Amino acid sequence: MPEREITYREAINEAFVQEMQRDPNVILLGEDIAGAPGRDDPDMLDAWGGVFGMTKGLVGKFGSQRMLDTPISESAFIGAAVGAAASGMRPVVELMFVGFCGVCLDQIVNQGAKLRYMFGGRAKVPVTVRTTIGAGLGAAAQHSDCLYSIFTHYPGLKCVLPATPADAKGLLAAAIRDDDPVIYFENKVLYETKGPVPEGEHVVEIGKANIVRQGTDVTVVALSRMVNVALEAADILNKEGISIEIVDPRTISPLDEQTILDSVRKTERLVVVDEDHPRCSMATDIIALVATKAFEYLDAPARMVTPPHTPVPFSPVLEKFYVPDAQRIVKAVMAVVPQKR
Amino acid sequence: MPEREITYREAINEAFVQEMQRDPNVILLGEDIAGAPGRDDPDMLDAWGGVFGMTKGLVGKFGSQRMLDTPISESAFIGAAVGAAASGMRPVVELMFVGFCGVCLDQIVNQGAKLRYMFGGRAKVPVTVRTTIGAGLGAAAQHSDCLYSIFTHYPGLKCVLPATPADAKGLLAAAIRDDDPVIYFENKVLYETKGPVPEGEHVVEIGKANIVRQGTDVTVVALSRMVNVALEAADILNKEGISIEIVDPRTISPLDEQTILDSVRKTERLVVVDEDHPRCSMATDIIALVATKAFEYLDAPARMVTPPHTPVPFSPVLEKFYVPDAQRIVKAVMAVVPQKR
Amino acid sequence: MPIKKDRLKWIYERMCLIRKFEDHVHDEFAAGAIAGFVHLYAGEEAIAVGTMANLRDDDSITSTHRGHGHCIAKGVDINAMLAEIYGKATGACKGKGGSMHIADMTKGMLGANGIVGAGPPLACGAALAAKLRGTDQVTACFFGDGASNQGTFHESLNLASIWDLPIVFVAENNVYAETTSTDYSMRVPNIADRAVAYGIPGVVVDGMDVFAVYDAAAEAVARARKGKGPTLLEGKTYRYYGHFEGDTILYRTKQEEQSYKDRDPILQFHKRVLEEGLLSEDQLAKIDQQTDTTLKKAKIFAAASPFPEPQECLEDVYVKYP
Amino acid sequence: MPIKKDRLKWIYERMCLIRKFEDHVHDEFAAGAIAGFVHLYAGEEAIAVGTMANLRDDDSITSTHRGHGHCIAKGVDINAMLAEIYGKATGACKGKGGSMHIADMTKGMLGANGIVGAGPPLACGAALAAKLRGTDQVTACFFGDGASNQGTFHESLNLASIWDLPIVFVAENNVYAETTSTDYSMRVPNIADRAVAYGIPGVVVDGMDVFAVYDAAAEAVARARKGKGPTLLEGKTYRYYGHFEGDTILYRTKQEEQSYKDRDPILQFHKRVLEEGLLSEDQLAKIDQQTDTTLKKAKIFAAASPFPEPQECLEDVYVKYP
Ligand SMILES: Cc1ncc(C[n+]2csc(CCOP(=O)(O)OP(=O)(O)O)c2C)c(N)n1
Ligand SMILES: Cc1ncc(C[n+]2csc(CCOP(=O)(O)OP(=O)(O)O)c2C)c(N)n1
Ligand SMILES: [Mg+2]
Ligand SMILES: [Mg+2]
Repeated sequence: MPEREITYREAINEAFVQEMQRDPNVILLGEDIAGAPGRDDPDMLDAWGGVFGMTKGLVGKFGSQRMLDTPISESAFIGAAVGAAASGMRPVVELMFVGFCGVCLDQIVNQGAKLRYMFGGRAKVPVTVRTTIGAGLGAAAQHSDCLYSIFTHYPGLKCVLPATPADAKGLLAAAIRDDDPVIYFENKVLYETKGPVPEGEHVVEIGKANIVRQGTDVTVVALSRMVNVALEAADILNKEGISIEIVDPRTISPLDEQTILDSVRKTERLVVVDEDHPRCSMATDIIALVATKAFEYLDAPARMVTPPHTPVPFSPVLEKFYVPDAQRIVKAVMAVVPQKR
Repeated sequence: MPEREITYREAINEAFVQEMQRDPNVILLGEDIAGAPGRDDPDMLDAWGGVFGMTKGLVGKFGSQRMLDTPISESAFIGAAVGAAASGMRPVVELMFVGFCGVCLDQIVNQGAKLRYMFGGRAKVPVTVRTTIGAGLGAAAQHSDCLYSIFTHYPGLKCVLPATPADAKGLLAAAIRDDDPVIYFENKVLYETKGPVPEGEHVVEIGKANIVRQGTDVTVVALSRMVNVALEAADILNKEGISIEIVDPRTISPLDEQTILDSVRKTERLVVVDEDHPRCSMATDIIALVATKAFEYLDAPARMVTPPHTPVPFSPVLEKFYVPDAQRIVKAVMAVVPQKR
Repeated sequence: MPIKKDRLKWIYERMCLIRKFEDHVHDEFAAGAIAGFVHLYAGEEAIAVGTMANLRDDDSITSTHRGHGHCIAKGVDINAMLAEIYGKATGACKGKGGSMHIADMTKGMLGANGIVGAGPPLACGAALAAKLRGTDQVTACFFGDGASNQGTFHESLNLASIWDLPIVFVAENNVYAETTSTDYSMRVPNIADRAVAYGIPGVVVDGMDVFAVYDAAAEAVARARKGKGPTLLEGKTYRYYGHFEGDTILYRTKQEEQSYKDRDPILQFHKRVLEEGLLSEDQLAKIDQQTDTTLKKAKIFAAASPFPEPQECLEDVYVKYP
Repeated sequence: MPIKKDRLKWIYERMCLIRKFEDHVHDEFAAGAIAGFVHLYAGEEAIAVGTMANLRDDDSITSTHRGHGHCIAKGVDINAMLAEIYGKATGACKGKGGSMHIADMTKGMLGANGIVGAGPPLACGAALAAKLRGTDQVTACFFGDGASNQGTFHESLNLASIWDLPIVFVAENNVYAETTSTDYSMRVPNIADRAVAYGIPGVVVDGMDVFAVYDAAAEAVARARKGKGPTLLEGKTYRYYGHFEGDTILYRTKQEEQSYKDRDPILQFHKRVLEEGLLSEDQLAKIDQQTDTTLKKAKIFAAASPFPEPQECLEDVYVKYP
């Protein structure tokens, strides 16, 4: 039986339904995650289901007690999620766009991430922070960041980046069940992409990379939406007789170092494709991993394919220039690929 | 005439005096940067001069109008500094400890750093944000971070990390005069260290690394206080006949890539010593720089000497384990140094 | 004090221009000609215009994601605004900012802003600069009902209060923050009731009545200009369109919408100036025509403008970077 | 309602214990035996103890950088507290937290906190958990006058208000935030005046009088327990030592200090219970002795405890990480 296909958005929604059914301690908090909070009219309640409709329908199934619309006060309600997690709940809180982290970072990184350590392991904080990332919608500099590198920088957090509908479902389930704080990064450009997703319980282990495509010539580590762009590039390169191995880490904290290192040991070449800002980023992190732990295998300079060191511009023309595309990956791969003849 | 020696703290204070005399638009804002604000009694005013006494005496010289003590509301007063900078002032605002960035990051990174770009270059934001970093004082997880890697990640900011009293003075002057937002990271363990500092105007160009010690066998890039630790290691290694070249980038955004690459081209070995958290950090950034741009010269795996991926622990015993020391640098260097015989 | 005739004309002109501009952008978005997140100001014109009618060119404002109205009222060139919204090189921000970030420092317009609640701290800074320099410039800080629950609101009002900063905090209470009504998000009837927490005046006005806004703003601006500190001024208003373009608006009723449209700020103004003989039909009709022309020119300008060169992406991050 | 005799004894015992603990830590810091940033609670005992006298063991609290008093009043083991402050392996946090992060989840003590204003959001979470589970647990959230200018104060009071969360927000107004007096940092005489902005009760009490605190807290806790929502309770108090250990305290006068010491909460209590015949000299003396003994034991425990193994640094970051 071929697996049914659903969208990334539907996969997220399905994970919520299943996890909320499974565990009454799972609650959701965020701005307009249901919509029209406090209204008696059932047609109005659930007016949005989140700004991109990811949580649509949940309030009808689980009620307003478990679908808590919040005022615009991210520090308070994300901090409340952390406090509730430390008090035995399993909250999933939405930060609408990752660029808004500047108004609430403290509650995530100084409270959520550090409580357990500061308390000598005598607390746990099973909170999931969902947020949206990525350029491509003309949303300009404050609504298009990725910034997962920053969260990865902080010890105490786990960071997951689903690139496919199946991983969107499986990693969300894993994040919710995890006893540590997990930041779950949804790429807003992926919401409408479709793919096969198991119907029943589906959990993707945190810390396990996925070899999206096997290959022999160059290891291409691609993150989030860049996995799809790398697949495009792979097809183009295939025609040139170049075979790339695409590794999707899926979780970046913890990082599945072994899978990346094994791949590089095989291909002896590394290109990292990352939509986040280039400095002190996952791109540099992965390259440093290889340069310190598999240096002897590396047979050409590593390459980063990232946006330039600029904020995200608005104009479609500029944004297109900004976001890495298949051509740039092709170029980077061609530059390091062993000459075949 | 031998240059007089003053402390890092005194050097900072001196830069303030000179820059405030030079330009009436320079104002300082922060919590208790004078102390006892609003008091008539002149003995009380200036009760602290900043939590570590860095700005002591300035209110007596320049008055309360230019030394603005603030309530505890970092978003408001750092945002006010950004707004004043965009309106023609040249504010220097203090974030008492970098770990507090979580309560005000938005005003720094989404406003300060991005205004110019979002406005198509039709604004400038000459604000300096001073903050303190580093472990070693038993200040535990929320008061001992470095986090400069996070600020480096954001396009639109410049980041400077003085390691010596002379650079403390010269980089502060440069930061204040710079037309872009600059984050100035003071290492609180360095305040009492002494060194020669020019008495008159002294400006250290932003974006220029310093070769602290010439060497031939291994390039050791060390940041902030780690420069001193690297010097200790250099002395130990010298006795073993190993010569390291210590490069202090001083400014990490922009990074003086040339100086680092030139050094590695010479030594063919790289160790980076960084007190910040290890993931997506300056350590990975510098290694990625070399692995992408001077790979052919690198003759051994690059090495990172950093704290472990944990928050900063309180207990002196644990904190000592946490912070990189000379022995760890020696070990890293020994592991990559070419066998001499 | 009665408003001078020229000011009245200006008020009508600006309100019409905002309305027409927003209606046009709405249509263009529906037609797929505009990308991104676009929040329209139609319905709220009286607040921006009534406030700005009391400001000078050298006064400053901070704005929100819903910033077109503030821009137009503060005198930002609408050609450059419209071009910006299309992402053209001739835009107010060379196409880099888009609808959510239109700014014009030369007009004291410190930018629309995509972060809810980000404006008040910046406004404190602009006001502080004026105060320290001893000018009598005033800053008006616009923000929504939703923003008044954000921490920056509290911090900034407190800072402005203790430093007697020359600011008018203008709360645009349009009943909703996205889908969330003020009934749910706060337990006090008025945002202005929060002024008590800072020991400053809090004033509520009908934000659909530009005369009421004008009068209250006049007092608040005068107070600020005299160095007597900030005021929190709340206008009760409504946005006619959805939260952003594309919003299905399932969270409010048609009756509620109509009840505000019945008190439309432009119609109200029109009616009153005629009734009181302040302006004539002819004068109003002429302004109507002029604003049509202005908008038409802006459309032509924006359409004819080129997109930026892709490499423009790399410019304007820093004043100087190696 | 008169306080039961056992409760009175407990109150006296806890206040004495806090005072003696803090005096001891002060001496130890001066002697160089303790590292880091240490903020002492001496002088403010009535607030922690008067509030906690109304809480149950399964109620929660959030605290501040000045947390020793809250810990002791909530029943955290003082052996583990003192060991923690020295960084010993037997500390409440195995030496990882130190003075600024002492916690004990089993006692509902959600941690001292190094970030000013970080407690209120966490308190909302603890209270939300109780509310959603339908228990009648209450959360007390302690914070200082300085913290009440932080954005999280505003956001959290608003959230607690609209959700009717079972919280008592306890403002410890000790006149100063570091060197900055409330005269400068706010334009309202009382923090409790800010309750108006959230439509919740605001109450001011003499924070040097444990009876006054007890009564006000009793009412606020009862209200919260009944599901009637939060209260903002402000106690006017004073810290006897500097902001942190090492502070030269140049920002206040000896007279001011003395004026508070004249109303010392422990002496006041002592005097009143004797005058009103609530407790006897003997009873008080016995408690005095007991607390001396308790502290002495803690000193011995802490001194005898080992430091953690250095590699302990690597543990307790995650529940599970590869
Ligand atoms: C910090 C932050 N949180 C959330 C958002 C998403 N958002 C954009 S506009 C908006 C509603 C704002 O409501 P209000 O302040 O009332 O302004 P209005 O849209 O009604 O003009 C929200 C939640 C944001 N942009 N920034
Ligand atoms: C966000 C943040 N800003 C600044 C500080 C530095 N700081 C520590 S305690 C303190 C004063 C706090 O004053 P208050 O809230 O009145 O508490 P008190 O010390 O008087 O008990 C400050 C400014 C901090 N720890 N966190
Ligand atoms: Mg609104
Ligand atoms: Mg205080």
